[in-house]
Amino acid sequence: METTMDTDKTLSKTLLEFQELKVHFPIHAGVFLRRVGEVKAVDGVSFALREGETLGLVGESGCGKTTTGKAIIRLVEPTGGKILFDSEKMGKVDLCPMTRSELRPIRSEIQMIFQDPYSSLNPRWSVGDIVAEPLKVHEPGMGHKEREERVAWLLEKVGLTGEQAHRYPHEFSGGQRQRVGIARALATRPRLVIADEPVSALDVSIQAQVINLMQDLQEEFGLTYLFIAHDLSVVEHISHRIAVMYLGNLMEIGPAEVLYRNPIHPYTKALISAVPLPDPRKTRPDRIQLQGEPPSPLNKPSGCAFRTRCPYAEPSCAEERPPLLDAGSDHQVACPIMMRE
Amino acid sequence: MHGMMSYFLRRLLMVPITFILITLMVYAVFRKTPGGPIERAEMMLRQSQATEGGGGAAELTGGEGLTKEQKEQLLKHFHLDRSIPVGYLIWLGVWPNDSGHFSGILEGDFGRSYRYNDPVLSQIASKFPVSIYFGLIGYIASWIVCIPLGIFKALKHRSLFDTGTSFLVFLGYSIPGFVAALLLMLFFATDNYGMKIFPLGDFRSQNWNAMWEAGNYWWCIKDQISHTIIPLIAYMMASFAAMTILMKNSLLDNLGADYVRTAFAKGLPERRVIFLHALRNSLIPICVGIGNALGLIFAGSFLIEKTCNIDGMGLLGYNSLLERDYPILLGLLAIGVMLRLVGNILSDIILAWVDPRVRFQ
Amino acid sequence: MLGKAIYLIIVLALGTFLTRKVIPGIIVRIGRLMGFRMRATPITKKRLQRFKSIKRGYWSFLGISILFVISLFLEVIVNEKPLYIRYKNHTAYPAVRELAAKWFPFFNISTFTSKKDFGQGGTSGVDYKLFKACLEDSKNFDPMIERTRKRVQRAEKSLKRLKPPTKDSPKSKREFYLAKKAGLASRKKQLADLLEAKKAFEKGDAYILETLYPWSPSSRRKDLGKMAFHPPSLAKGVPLGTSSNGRDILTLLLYGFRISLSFALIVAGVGYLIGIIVGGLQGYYGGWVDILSQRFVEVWGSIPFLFMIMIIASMVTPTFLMLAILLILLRSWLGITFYIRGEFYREKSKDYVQAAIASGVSDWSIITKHILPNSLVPVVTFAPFGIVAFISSLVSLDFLGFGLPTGTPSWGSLIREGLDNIVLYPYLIITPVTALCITLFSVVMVGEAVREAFDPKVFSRLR
Amino acid sequence: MDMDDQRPLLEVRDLRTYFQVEGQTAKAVDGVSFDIRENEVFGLVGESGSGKSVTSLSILRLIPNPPGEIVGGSIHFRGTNLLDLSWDEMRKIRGNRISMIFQEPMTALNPVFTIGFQLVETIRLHTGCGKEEAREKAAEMLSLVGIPDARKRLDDYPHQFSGGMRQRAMIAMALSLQPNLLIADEPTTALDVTIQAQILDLMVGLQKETDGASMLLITHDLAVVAETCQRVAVMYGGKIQEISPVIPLFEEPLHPYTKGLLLSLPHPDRERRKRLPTIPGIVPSILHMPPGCKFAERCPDRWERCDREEPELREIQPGRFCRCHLHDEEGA
Repeated sequence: METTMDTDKTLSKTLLEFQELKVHFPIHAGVFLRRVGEVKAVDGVSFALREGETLGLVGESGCGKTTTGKAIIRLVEPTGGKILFDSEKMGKVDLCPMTRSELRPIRSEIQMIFQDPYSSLNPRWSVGDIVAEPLKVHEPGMGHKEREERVAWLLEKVGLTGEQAHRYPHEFSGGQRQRVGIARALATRPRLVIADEPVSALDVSIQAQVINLMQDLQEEFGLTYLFIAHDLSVVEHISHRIAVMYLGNLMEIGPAEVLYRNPIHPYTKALISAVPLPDPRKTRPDRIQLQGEPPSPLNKPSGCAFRTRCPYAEPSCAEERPPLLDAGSDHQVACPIMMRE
Repeated sequence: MHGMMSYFLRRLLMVPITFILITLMVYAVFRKTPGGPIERAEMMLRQSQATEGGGGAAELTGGEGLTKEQKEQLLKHFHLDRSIPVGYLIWLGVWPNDSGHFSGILEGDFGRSYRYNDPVLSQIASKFPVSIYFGLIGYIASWIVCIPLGIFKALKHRSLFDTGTSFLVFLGYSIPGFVAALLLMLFFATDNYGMKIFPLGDFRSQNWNAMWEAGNYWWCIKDQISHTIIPLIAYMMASFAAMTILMKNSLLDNLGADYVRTAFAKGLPERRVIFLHALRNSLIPICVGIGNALGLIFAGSFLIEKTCNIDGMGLLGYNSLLERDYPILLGLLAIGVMLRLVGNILSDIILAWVDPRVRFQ
Repeated sequence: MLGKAIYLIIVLALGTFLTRKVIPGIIVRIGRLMGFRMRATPITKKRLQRFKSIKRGYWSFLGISILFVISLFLEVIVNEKPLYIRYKNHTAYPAVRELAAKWFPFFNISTFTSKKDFGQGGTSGVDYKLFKACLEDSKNFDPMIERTRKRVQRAEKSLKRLKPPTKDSPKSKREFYLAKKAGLASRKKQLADLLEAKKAFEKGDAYILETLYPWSPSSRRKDLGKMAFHPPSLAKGVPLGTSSNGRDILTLLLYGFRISLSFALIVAGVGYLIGIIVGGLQGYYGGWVDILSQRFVEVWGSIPFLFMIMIIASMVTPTFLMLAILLILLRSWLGITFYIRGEFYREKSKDYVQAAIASGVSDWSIITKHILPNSLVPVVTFAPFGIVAFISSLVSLDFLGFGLPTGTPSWGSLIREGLDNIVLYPYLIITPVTALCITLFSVVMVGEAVREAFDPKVFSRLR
Repeated sequence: MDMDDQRPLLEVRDLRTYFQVEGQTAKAVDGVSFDIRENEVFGLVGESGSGKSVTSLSILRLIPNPPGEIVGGSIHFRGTNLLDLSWDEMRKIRGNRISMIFQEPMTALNPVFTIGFQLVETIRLHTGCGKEEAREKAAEMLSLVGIPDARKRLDDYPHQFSGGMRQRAMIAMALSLQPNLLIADEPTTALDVTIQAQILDLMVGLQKETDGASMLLITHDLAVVAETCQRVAVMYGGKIQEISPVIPLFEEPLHPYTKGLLLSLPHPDRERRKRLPTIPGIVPSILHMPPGCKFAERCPDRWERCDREEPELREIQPGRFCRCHLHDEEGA
């Protein structure tokens, strides 16, 4: 078992790797607005994305999953750590210290799909212009006609028609808008796509269409997805591997099947058992009902961030942040106590 | 709470900085431009010479004017012999003046008027009550009119009453206060149209004080009221339209809010939902205006006091401008800026007080 | 009369055509040259449609804008100087030249026409009213001829009294005599010219084409007699009366309209431009730029601006441009910064901007092509109310005597005159105040319609 | 099963609520009929725009007018038609006999009054008890819904509560007078998964404890329905397409729409990363509903009759209703 997993690992190379990524937002207060502290939105997260896989990143609101995704393309400024990206154009580079102009050529390789299909498209631009914008930036040599053809081709790829390029966002439904957003993300032929809750704003019957589309495109173009979501059942369906975050820390990461069937971290267990099942006959016998609510990231607990709500917490949990421990079969858990058992 | 305290401390710190910046700027402008007290004194002297002597020669040639000593004396008197920064600091009261004392606005000494050689503060103090009288009554009156009107317009949104009064509101928006005063005076204070009901300007009748002393209180009150009405309407015009619309829109916004639906779902009577839940929220933006009105009471009066010939701070400022009476102008400016700054902070305090959600950072 | 009616119709038609077709076309061209798309998006189209459907606002807008565009050509519509004047082989276009001089102040365009070129004798400016009167009835030459003849006679008499100087006479005496003689000659020539002119006029060798309303705001109505105050009278040809110094109020109001509106437009336009730049920088970059500049805006906003302008105006007589700059600096850019800052903050956090940033689009493109077009609603909805405020500011300053220099046609100074004569001449208040209020009211109507069209509030409530 | 013989707590018949949008009529709720029995949790599921929320608001007559209006039908609550009641009579039912919880806990509470004030206000309004007594009761309710240190937190303003706690406070307010029917309109949509689980457990727990209370749960999440409800109505295009007890609905859905919805859900028991079966097309605009079956243009099983004629909602199996021509022959 372990050997096969290891060969799997070597087969696909690492595309992007976080090493102790930190994103802290300063808090200013006092008469002279001195910096008095910081919100540790992402507080030392390390994991890697392999080429061609879908990595699901889950957690509750405020856990830092979106911030992690946005840090890659510098929509938020990382405070520390490294983001190593295996760029086609520039080789292996650390994205963190790069300036915006240095980053620009790499942006074509990393694109993002956003959550809200309404605010993610400029209401004053036609759909064709929206999809063409990344092309204008990254392939400025492309002629007008060629660009139009490319846009039409992209729109058809995501299940719209080329004629719809002249329409405006408000003429489309939520699901169609999300398709436009996907077409925009694919315009520059990226290798990594960060999908930030791409289906959570969509209706149930539309969700499945978009999930299928994303999977088809992944196969066709060999995309790597960082799939950020709060909905575990969707993540479980689409991901090869799943990473669970809580209050800026990575709690557990492993293959979707393993993590879903045999979660080790108490938080993962609670999270999975909290998801209602669309099956009235099934009730979860082992439901772990979490008490209370997540503490504010402003005053994060010392040591393990989860210990204040953890049913298995021990005094030692308060001492230091538990490291990620290997649980076999490509599975890592940041909980020494559960690992002991 | 801690954040709030430091927010207000920060705002308070801004007050002296702003105050000094503005007054220093104006002080420097006054000092740098011709037409100061010396020139004025000379001009007055020449005029008196001209009228007394009857000869045009002195006027034409510039005459004797002031002697050198006289000039120096005057310069010293107004601290004009000092450099601009020092002169300013003396005015402020943090630099000793010629007699070695600190005597500036910080000590409550605003200097002396060029024109009357009176202390500035007593000049201003004598006009202050008049301006406050109109400012305050005008503001209260606009509350009394605008808030019920706004509420009623919101409740009868899109009705005939609403569109009808909207016309009034737009009219109020398009007629400046002093123009309204002028029109009202034209129609109701002159005999042109046979409707002379009110007196033509002035704060009170000439013989008011005498009548008061004679015990004619009823006459005095009637006289005061008849002198008040036209300027009062003019004062109200300034805020009538804006406040009515603000009240209406604010209430309409709140009537559509989710919590109003909750209140209805709880079974509360409509009156309670509207007049307690929605109104309490929609009065917030109106209350916040109180602080800013403090400055308005002062600044809005130039035009109306000039139009209605009311001897308040506005008219004092206007006349001082004509007379280049810089100490008075600086004094008025200092008080005006102070009121404005304090008003801004007051607005914030009121907001923090009426809206529990507000947390200033 | 028919001529005037046709003239009026042409003016109105041209004004409408300019306002509705030519000027929008020019704006679109300029926008395209500057690299903007200038194509109405469905959102804009919908807003424009909604605006047009609000009739009173739309008609007010059309009325005000057409009037304003027409008023830009007031010199050829309301002017004492004629459009065209001809006498024998002398022709001139005084009104057209005045308009050109106004529009191109850097070129030296003379508008002076000399009397002697147009058969009136003398070297001062042509008396166009007299020219017109003579054209209608050549008897009007007679007093002039009589006067000149008397002058000739007087000159002859005084010359006769003088003994012709001999060679021995002092130089000064000789020169004096020669000058007298030359004077007599020129008088005679003048007389001859006048007589000739009368004949020429009778023959129809002269022509004058007056403007629609041939009076100017800069000179008094001499035709009405010496008295200063003339109440409105259609029969006398002063529909709105004259001011205290005998000037025609209608012309004052019309020129005042142009000054007030262009003042407000400049103040609002430039001020909002500054406000957009400052607010945009604050909102887009945030951080310390934002905090510091906000404090500055706060300090700056605490200056009592009207008082400040009055102080400055009391020391130096301000010009139109100076007043505009003062009002821009002290006031008009402030209010809008706050709103633009908020809009920029909001739009910047929206995903479409984040997507553009993630694609590596430059800051300039993001600001001008993404954020700015989506954050102009407050500018558009505030502009009409800003214009109302700035017109009022100018009127107030003029009213207090700290505005435009005396002699400039301005509503404020007219209203001030009204206040000074409130008891005796009520028309002096009523006409300018009516003009002011109608203008402001129309702009308010436009503003209300724009607000309704751009920011429609759907109020629903439970009942 | 003697429950079925009793008269249901709430009978909605042919309810129609229309909205005027830009001169057009949007039939948000168009002939909806269902019953809610005593002591049951009834689920109303549908996608956005299906009319489920408007249905729930219509029951309490909380439709903003304009633009909305209840144009027809009847809502019998314990025998009285709520639509016939005067405003004042209706008021006595609201919050007292029927109470409601809304989706957005952030905006549903008045921001300028304390939680305690808003709770006490409700209690005193319907019971007429004293201030102290009402406060006592309010504190009791708050601790019942799991807010620690309840007495102290009565003096907090809504913004001092977290989203989950606000929703708890809303529940406390709704249950404080032991209503016969609790309407919960997407009560957990705005909340995180673990908080959602807490709130659902709390609601179901309280519903079981309080005798005779029924609950109408409006949601778009079929999984939530599966966990909490006894019977379900599925809405689409302003109409109810299927009503069924929960277990047969999930095991053998009758309507093609329900079938499609269930199949398109990602499910842990299903093979991972395989294409999900989907419902093609998009939800039709509420302003341009097709004349026949509302679902026809997305239906895999449609035939020409579906476009032409709207099927009736009829009982296919005992207790199971469906609006589909496929079942016509079976029914006939």
